[in-house]
Amino acid sequence: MTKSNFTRRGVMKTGAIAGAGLATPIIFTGASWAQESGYLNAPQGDTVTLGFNVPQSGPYADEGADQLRAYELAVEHLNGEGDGGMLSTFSSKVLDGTGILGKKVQYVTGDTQTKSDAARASARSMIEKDGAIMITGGSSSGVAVAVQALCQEAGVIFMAGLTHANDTTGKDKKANGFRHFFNSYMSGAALAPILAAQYGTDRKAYHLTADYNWGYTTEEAIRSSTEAQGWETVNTVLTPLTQTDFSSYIAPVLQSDADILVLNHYGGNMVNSLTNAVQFGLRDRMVNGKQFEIVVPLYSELMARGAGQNIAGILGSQNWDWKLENQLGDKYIGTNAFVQSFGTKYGFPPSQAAHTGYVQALLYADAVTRAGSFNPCAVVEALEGYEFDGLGNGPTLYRAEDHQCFKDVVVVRGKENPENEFDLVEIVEVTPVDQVTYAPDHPQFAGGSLGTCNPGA
Amino acid sequence: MEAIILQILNGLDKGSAYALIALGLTLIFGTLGVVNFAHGALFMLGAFCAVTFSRLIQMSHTVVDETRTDFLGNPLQVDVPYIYDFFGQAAGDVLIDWAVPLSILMAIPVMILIGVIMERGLIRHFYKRPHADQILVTFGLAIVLQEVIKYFYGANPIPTPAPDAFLGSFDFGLMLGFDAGGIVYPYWRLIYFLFAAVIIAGVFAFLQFTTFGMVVRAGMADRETVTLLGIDIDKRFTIMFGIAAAVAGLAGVMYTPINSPNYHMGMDFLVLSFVVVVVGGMGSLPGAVLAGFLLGIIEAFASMAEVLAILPGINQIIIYLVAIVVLLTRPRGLMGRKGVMEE
Amino acid sequence: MGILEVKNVGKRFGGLKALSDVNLSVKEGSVHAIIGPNGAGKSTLLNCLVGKLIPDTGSVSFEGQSVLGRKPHEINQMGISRVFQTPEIFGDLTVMENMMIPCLAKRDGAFSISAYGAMMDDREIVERAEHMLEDMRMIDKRHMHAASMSRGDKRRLEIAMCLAQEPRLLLLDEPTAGMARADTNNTIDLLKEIKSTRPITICIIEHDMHVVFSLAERITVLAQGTPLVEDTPDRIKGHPKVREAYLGESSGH
Amino acid sequence: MTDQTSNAGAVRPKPAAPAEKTGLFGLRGKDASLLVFVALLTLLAPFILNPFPTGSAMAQFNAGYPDLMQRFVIFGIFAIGFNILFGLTGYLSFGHAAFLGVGSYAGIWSMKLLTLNVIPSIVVSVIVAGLFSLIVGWISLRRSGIYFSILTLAFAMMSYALAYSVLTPITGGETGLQLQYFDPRILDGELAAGTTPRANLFGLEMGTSYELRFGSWLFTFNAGYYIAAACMLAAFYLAIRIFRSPFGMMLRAVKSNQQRLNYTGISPKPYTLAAFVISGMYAGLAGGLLVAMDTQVGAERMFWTASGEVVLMTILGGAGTLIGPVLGAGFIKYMENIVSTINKSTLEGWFAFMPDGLADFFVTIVYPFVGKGWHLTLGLLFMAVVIFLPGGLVQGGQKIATVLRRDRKGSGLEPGAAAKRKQAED
Repeated sequence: MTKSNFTRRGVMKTGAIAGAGLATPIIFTGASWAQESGYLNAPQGDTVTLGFNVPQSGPYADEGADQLRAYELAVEHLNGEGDGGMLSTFSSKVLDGTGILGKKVQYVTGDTQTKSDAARASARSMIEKDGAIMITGGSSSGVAVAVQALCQEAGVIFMAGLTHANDTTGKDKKANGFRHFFNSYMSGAALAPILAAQYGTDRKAYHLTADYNWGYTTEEAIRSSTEAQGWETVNTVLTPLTQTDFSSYIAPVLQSDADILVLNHYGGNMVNSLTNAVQFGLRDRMVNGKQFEIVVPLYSELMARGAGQNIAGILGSQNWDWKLENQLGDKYIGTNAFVQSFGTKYGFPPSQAAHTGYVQALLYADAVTRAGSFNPCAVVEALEGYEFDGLGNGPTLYRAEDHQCFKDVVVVRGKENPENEFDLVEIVEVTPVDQVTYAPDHPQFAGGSLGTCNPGA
Repeated sequence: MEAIILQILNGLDKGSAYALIALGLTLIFGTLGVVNFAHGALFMLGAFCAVTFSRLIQMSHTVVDETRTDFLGNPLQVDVPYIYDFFGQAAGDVLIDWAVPLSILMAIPVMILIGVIMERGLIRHFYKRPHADQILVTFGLAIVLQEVIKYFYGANPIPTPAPDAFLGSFDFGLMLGFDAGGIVYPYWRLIYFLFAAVIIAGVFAFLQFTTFGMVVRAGMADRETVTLLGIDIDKRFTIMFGIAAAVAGLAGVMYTPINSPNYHMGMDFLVLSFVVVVVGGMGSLPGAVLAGFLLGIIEAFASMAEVLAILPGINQIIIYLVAIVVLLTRPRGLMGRKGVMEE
Repeated sequence: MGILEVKNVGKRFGGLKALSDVNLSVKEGSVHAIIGPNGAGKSTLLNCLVGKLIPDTGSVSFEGQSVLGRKPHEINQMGISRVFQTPEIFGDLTVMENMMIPCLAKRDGAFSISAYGAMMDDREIVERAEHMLEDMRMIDKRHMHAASMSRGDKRRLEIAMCLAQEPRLLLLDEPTAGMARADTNNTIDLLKEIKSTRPITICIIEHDMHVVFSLAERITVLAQGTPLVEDTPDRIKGHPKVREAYLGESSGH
Repeated sequence: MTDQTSNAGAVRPKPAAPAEKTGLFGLRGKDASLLVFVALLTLLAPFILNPFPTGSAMAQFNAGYPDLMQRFVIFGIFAIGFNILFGLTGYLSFGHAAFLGVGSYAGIWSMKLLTLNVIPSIVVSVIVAGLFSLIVGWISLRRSGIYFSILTLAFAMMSYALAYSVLTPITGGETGLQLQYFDPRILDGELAAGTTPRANLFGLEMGTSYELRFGSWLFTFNAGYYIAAACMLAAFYLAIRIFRSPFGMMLRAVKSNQQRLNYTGISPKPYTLAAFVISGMYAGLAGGLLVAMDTQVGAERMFWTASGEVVLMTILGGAGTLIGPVLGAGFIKYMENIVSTINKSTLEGWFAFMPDGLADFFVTIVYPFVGKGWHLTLGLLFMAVVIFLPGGLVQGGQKIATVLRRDRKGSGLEPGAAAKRKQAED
């Protein structure tokens, strides 16, 4: 590849400042610039631009807003403003509050609209127009996979935001993409033993699954890990993404002999299906002499808020929770530091979407600093197989084979009597990392290949 | 058998929402000839009347509780609703608990007012404009209303529960000769169905038995003649728009305990309600109601696991499939009148 | 054998008998009027002739060929043109364009996709349309937006459009309904002129006796869905049955 | 300039004066100058869309980067095609995004199975979208008015729902389809493992760009954009020919009076079906170009909001005019891509010159309308355009042109009357 495939505005921006006043037109081909720096959008001058691509319209707009808050906080901390947040607890100490490699961090924002097309358009605008060297954010797997592929093609780093489907680091994994968030398999592996302990091993589960990729991988993960615990899956029904009233899917559950309902739903789907399930009195049912229970594999604070009191007593898994360090001690150091600086700035505790975004931004900055270069290939090398601690999840590994983070998974339950709208879940247990680790060639993740890192030149 | 009865109940319940929205949409189509893409937004505004009302009566002042701390370790600030101060905690709790039904009292005047303002301020200037312009302006309005709500209430769904008295389900099992627990159905959904039936009956009775209604019906059939008779049909149409807005708004208010309202719930319903109206037949009120219930019931049956096992994915497309079949076999929908919106 | 032969045509709408046992023969080259009181079935009969309605019984044939079961545009292509009660023209188009469409239909048939060449480069069609407009003394209005013309001009344009197709039978459905006396007379003159300059058969449905008696060579009187009598204008005037069924009733006009 | 804009949208029949010559590519004077005008606009777009120096506060409003320029012309094609159906025949399809989506899927499968060259992929897109629109059109055109709209909507929503769920093996479902180095691609050589497949035109990759720096201005010339722009010009040229052709006149006749058309011996159905298929093929072309420029397809591009978007583009620009749909498409895409990226720190940058309190005040006032509030601005502008410019943006341009001309000549038509006449002619 000798031709560049993206323009490098970052180069030009500073080039333009240097050449301001020059009236002679100079024609550059993309290739000549690429050879100079060796990679796309090399930051020139004293700033570096990051792209925060989050949903700002559509159903996940609030989650995106929370992510954006965390990114802004991360930029502050990287630039040495504010209280420094997790920089003080992070196991790597190379970040010193002087930006990244001495360059002040700037950022641009865009709206993914939770549509893969719009997300790619927004990411391309950041790369082509604003000269962003790294893209991060997002609140769904469809968007994450689409933007990750784009970043691979373009030659910048993608630090995924909230994406839970196996595919992101499974069949659609890419060398330039990294995911800190946990995934469907981990949810299943973390939940199954606790479900067995709480509800017994002799259970019959009925799955309602959102009819798209994330739903499929989550259903598969939960099924296989609960069946391994001795559960029986009596039925699985796919529900359309656009469904708002789930009554006609819930009612048949009453007719079956299932005593567990697993809702493989996220966002609005989950809020509505859970609300409907509780309306139909499923929580009060006794089946086969056992109390009927509902399980929501992937929890989020915002969804819990949307579902209100219906969430009480429902088990699910999370990537992180702001109460981790307070309740489970020093292993999860970093949590309080982050909550403290986020809470002070915004007045409420951060969500897990905010946390993963903040951590991803820090990890990227750290990798660049350790590598001593913004070159995506150097960053990839620095992140692959990197072990770190102090970012709120305990000791964590960025696995080289699939660019997935491995760390403890938090199992939570909706609080019976929440004190306020930010304190809706309680931590039940933390499943240790080795229980959720899987082989890189696990069948649920088969079919893809990282390829080679692309520096865009 | 129980499963089928349950799905019929579900269908009637879904159908109630469809029918109520479609009814309002048809009133506007029929009386004013306006394609109102903002009708979904009216439904959404109704739902947010309930949210606003419950927030209003929960308006509170903060009291610092030194004995407890918040998540950052500062003294906890506890919110105390004003309503406790006025009525005492017990009565206050009852009022808060009954916020959704009570908010109807607020929603009716508010929605009528919104409808009248919309008609007077905007829609009436578009009666003579092409349908394309009507679509553009009402769609723009829908976006604006939606974004205003998003600005104030956020994008996340807001839980708005029904009064505690209506939590839980009604057991039809014994009543219909099945086992106890065989057919249980949530109280609030039954109420929603009854409520929809009352509203629909009310609108029909109003059009059928009042002079006002008769004039409006005549106006729907032949606007020019009625105007020639010297009746100020415009004024009546304004009121009709207000009523249609109120119907949509009430459908929204009562829907909030079924699904937590969010700012784009109107758009979710918009396309579906257009399909319902057209399947029912343009300009036909009974058609809209019939189509609403019909599509609700068909949708409920299509989502049964037994059906999905034979036809995977049928639940994704059933409404549209039925719409196509109906429109191809009956050119003007189930009960459409000739010449309405056919050009 | 006439150019248009209607035999035993009957049509019901539900329980209502609109036409029964209608027999009619229009002689080639004649002006034939169909009159009758409101609800006599004149419009139904006309719609049966042009393919808008299909009669329940009987047959309709034009130049020996049956028109039954054919679509309106096919019947038109056989050589029957229709003028409507309210002028049906292309209101959004200019007069010239209105004129060009029947010229195209005449030359290219019911469907021909020529999406590339410019309309105005088609000399043949342009000339034919201009010629027709000159003939009808409308050439000065050719850039006018058709909808903005007067009622009389619209009627003239509609008739011109029908004639551009060189039909052998022209059906007119109350062509002067709602017109002022002057416009009515103009239309009568126009039709007389057409009759005298072209080999065409005209079949006219009319309410206005003045029009009928100025133009028609033969008159069929329709009452309650059946032809009462068919004869020359002079004899119709004095016919007792007609007076009873029609003229007596219409004396209030 | 004013002359060109004033004629921009008029579908004006010319007197058949023999003196008038046909000019450029067989177009008459005003159409030819319109084509030249549009060609210049697209050719010089990298300059026109980047009026602000990089690094300046106003650089936020620059739209001259490849992705957005490509989107302008691609959605321009989509809207031009939609306008052939809606603007000429008056049939309002609410499901046109389905053809764009189907075209995109066909295009990417061509790149997966045949070759990375964009030409076969675009051809396949157009053909497949054409066939699909033939089926949908043949069924939907049995009804007219809103019944037709709902039929097309139903087909599009079924396509979307199935593509997102049941058809995941073919469409990639939620995550969409992307190219892989291990795709078969029978016409191309095998790619090395791990490399990224890129769409190209006989070796020229779509992402290739050349940059021109002029002082502190920067202009980007992107190969993909110029290929898409060439397609748009061809599409636009063809649209002019169709508008002026006997076929185009028949389509306008369909809109005007189907009754009369029937009784003029012409059957409207084949004409509308032909228009439907042509506009479906335009949508397929747009879909094919979308994957050529950005090798990924997501099912959302078939959702009803995407169909609604092209309706809005056309009405916003001016339905039935030639240039209107292109303007509408540019307008909406600009809002979506530029206004949505203005965040609080950008705003603070703009108002930094003011005293603190005042700056905060302005940031607070403006903030709800930009960034995550871009939809609000869009909605308000929809309403403003339709209220104040009933014929869309084109009519707005014409009004301005009329006022200017009257000022210059001191005479001329009343703007209202001119507008009315224009509307009548459109």
